[in-house]
Amino acid sequence: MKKFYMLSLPLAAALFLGGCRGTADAADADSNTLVVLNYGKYLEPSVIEQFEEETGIKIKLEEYESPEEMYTKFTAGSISYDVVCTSDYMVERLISEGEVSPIDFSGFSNYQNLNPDILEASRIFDPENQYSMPYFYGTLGILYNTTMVSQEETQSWNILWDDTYRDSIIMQNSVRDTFVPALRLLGYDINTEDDRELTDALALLIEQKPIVYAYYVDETADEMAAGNAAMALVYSGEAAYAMELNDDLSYSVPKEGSNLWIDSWFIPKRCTHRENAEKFLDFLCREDVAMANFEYVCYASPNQKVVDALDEEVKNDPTIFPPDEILENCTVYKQLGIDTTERYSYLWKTLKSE
Amino acid sequence: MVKKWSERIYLGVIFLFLYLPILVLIGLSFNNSRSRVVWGGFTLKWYASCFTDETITGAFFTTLQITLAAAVISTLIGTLAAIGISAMKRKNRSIMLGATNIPLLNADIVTGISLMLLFVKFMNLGFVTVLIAHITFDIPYVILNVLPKLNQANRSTYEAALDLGASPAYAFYKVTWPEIKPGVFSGFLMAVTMSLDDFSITFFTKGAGVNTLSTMLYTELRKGIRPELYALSTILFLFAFLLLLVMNRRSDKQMTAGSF
Amino acid sequence: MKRKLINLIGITKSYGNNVILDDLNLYIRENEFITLLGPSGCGKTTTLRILGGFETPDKGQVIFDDRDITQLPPNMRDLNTVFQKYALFPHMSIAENIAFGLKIKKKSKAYIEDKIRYALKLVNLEGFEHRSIDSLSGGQQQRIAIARAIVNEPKVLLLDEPLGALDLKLRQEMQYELIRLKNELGITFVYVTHDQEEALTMSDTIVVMNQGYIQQIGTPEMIYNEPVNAFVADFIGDSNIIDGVMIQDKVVEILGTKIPCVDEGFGENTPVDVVIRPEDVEIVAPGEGFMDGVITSVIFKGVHYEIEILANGYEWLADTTQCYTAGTSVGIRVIPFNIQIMNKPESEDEEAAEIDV
Amino acid sequence: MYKLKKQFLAGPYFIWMIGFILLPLAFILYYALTTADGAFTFSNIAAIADPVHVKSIVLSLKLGAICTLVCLVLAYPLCMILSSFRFRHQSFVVFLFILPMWMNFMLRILAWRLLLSNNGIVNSILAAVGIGHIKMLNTQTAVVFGMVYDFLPFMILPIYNSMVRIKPETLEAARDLGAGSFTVLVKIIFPLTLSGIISGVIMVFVPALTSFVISDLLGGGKVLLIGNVIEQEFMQGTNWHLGSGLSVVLMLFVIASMALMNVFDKDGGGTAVW
Repeated sequence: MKKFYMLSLPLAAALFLGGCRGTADAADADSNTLVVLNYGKYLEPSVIEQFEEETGIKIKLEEYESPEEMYTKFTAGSISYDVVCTSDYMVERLISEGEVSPIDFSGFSNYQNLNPDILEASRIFDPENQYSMPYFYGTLGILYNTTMVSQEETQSWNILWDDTYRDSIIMQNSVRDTFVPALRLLGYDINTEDDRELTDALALLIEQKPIVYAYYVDETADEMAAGNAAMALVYSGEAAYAMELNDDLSYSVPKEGSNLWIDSWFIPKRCTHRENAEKFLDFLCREDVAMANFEYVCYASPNQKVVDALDEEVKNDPTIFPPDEILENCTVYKQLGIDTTERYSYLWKTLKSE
Repeated sequence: MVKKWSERIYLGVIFLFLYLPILVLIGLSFNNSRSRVVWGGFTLKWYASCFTDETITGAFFTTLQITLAAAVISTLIGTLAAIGISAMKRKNRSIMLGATNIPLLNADIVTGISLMLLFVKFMNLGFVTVLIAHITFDIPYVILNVLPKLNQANRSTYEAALDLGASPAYAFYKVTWPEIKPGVFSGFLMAVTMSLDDFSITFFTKGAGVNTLSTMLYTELRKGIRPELYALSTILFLFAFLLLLVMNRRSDKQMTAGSF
Repeated sequence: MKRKLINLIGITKSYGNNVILDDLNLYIRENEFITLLGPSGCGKTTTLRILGGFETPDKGQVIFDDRDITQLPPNMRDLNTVFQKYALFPHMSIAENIAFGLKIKKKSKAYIEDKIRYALKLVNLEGFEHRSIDSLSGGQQQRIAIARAIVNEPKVLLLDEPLGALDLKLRQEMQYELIRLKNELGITFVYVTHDQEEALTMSDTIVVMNQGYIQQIGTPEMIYNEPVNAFVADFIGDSNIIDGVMIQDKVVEILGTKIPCVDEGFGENTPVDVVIRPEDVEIVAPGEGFMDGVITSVIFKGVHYEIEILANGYEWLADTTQCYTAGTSVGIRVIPFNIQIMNKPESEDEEAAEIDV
Repeated sequence: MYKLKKQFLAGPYFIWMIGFILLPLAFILYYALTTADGAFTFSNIAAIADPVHVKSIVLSLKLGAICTLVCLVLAYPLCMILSSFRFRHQSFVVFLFILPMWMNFMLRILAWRLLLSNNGIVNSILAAVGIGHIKMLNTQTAVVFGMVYDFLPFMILPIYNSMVRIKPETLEAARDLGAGSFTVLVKIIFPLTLSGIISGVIMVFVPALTSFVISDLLGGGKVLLIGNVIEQEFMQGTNWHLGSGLSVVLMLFVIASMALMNVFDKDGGGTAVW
């Protein structure tokens, strides 16, 4: 029987490991848990520990990479998430699909820490500010290598069509972000649903494709840090990470205007630990917690207390906190109708298959 | 002699091709910089910290559990299935084999999504659903490893054992098992490897808080992969490499002088 | 005497530290049926493989038809091999198998078809052209392997234990077929076997080998009747091999009894091996032979009885047509001419090297 | 009696297969043949005729074919060399080739990006040697390169296995009958390894046809394969119906290519993969 014994060894090992896990799983039955769905690396780990210690609530964190992916998993509906963080337009979509329940902010002790301007901007996707709570915000702009591109050049999206930078331009591998420069250059609204305007933008992007180095969904920061390209269309958060790695990098938002994004928390209708979820959101608004998260993520924080406590240098860093004159030109994504979404998807495929 | 050398060079080039990225990753695990593209000097610190970081060790143990459990269960089911299939009539056999090929030939993403569509109808996504998914795509590898060995195996020896009064189970253990053992073993290792390497299917079938090394890596792509993961991957790889060396030593000992 | 077709000169071959052949010298005459006979590991197959070109000797030369072919690859050699395990091409029909060599030689289609038919007839498998290999029995496969080799009209056919996998009846039939073939084709056969009966039946010449050395070369009769040492005697047929002492010329002492023999020149009181074939042991009434003993077993063998006699502590083997019952007391007699006296080898290595032709 | 019993050993797998292979497939089929409102339609399948989709599937077929051919050309001589070593344990060779998979797939592809990028290791070496810069990353060539890298073992293993099954005396017999090295290769080794080649071709061509991660990571998102289209429909466009429809079409292509290969496989044993 020696051979069967050998075969059973790995199984025993697996079961043993399972036993260790078992304790974690047991918490599942316990009502005192909180299932959190968030972007990858978007929450300082010590914050989780601190929350668990203070409240005795056990957090189960699930991470994702893109809002669409999140939507796929979320709508599949198999996991009952208690609290979710995602991007503006996705929040709007889920609100419109009736998946989101209002949050009772009256019970919050730290809600007033949030910057009213950002709450105001959030009204585009959450008109009453009743479904969502902003977490971080930022812009879409150009990350560029100062040894190859000058700051003035990056004041216009036109630079992304400049043939001298052939094979040195990185675009986003996500449809709406890549359409933003084209739409803004043509003077169209980034939330346009006009088929003709979208087709015009596509023509512009097809014209651009030969000089594009790559459409990256990830890694843009690393590629830029390695000096593999002169400039890239990125979110301000990624830009900050890249600039940390390479001093030659800088970030700017072109004058034609761009996207202002606000990542917000919401509580799904199917939430099973509502009380815990609200406790958690209130906790995130606390100054020390918000500061810890800011230092970990390095995106613009909507928490006024945090901003006030920062050094002037950081506070005025245009990469992290977009200045007002830039914000004026920036728009938050609106959720598009199903037809436009499919249209976008088709245009995107057309661009890629060129 | 020239032929011998050109053969060796060719072998060397192919193996370099296959192992070069691994050398790069091992190099990265000693890189004293968080970035993949900037060399910050030599360090061993990631090896120290990869066992203290709870999220990493958590993902590592989940990976081990799923991989081992899926491999063992699929080896059991798959080996039994192979024996059963080999005893079937030609028509039934080709139907079974046709279905077996489906997970191998379908795009990973389609397999993953179709399983997710199924799971969400009947159960909550979690550890178990990942396990089921892994078993599902592991079984074909086991069957395809065991079946050829069964076909090579001499059927009459099994029947001879029955004739000599052995029970079917005993005859299987004493006669058939030694012949298919290498196939079962390599099926098991293929299953382990495929489970370890899978991303797409795990991603769609996993529940909240269940993270394997692959899915963890994926969420880290945008904001930089933690260097601890290179260290952990290196350890895992070296472990497999040592296993292979030990196996090879054992086979050296069994090597006969060759016939003359 | 026919001319020497093949000459192996000073062939040495070893794998690592394992010496397979040590300075082997052997010639093969035209039209000869020569058999390399010996236990497994004696180097007979290696010798054949060197002839076939599948192995290159470490030292020495292979001369074929006055040409040095030592380094010539197998496909350039004018000889063909019949392999132990047939080695038919599993993906080809029988006709394709047989035609293989001819197609390479770019023979015409008609010629090839003729040859296939002729070869199949020769091996008694007419009409098998389009059958598949799997549908054939072992004996049939072997005959196809022979047919495949002989259509190329090689000067020499090498056969590596071709009958080893066949059952007794088939083996005997095939032996006659091979003899017939050899006579019809008039080519040289080099045959490797460990079966002494096969060797005795078919060969013109037998080469007995052991541990890489040739022990004896001769006609089957010579090898059987006049084995040069105990190894050959033991290997060829059953023998009574008894330790003895040569007292003086024509007198040898075995098992405490002095008996007359015909051999001379061993010196006095020299230890020797005494070999007596079972059929030369005469069973007589007690006291009438040079030694008395008791019959311990009697086995019926068809043509004769095989009888074991315990005498002076030695189990004698005797073949006789007369029936005895176990337990009978008998005498043993051997006429002096049938007693073979051989020098004892001083060591095992010498035993192997003793006769090196 | 025993035979009947033995067949039942496949029972657990049979149930598993229905539950977790065929049933999910039925889900995909259901989605493929319905609209978002649940109405029956063929439009998701017919969508393959759209020029964009035609382009991507043609490109997938093209790159898949090139990748398969390169793998075959690389693997065949390699297997001949390997089989001449005659390892006691064939599985040792198998593991030499699947061992790299113990390093996560995504990490290995990322390592290739590091190697091939503009300022990458390979270009640095080329520059040092004086050959200069070669743009390798984010091209179709890079995608084929990555596919060859990832799938080569699946070509090597079946061919190697069919090669070691050839008895040495079969080759010796051919040489003995006058065949030179080339004739031995064409007339003996090649036909006897054909079923291995076919398995290898299927095992490489099919995943190459359906892959999407490699084209994203090494093609810089500029190479749109049918796999990418499906991925996009599921992950970004969130039109699962279209994604399922295209998956069904892709499966038809896969089945067709397998059937085509099986025509050449006289043994009908193309499943002996390892």
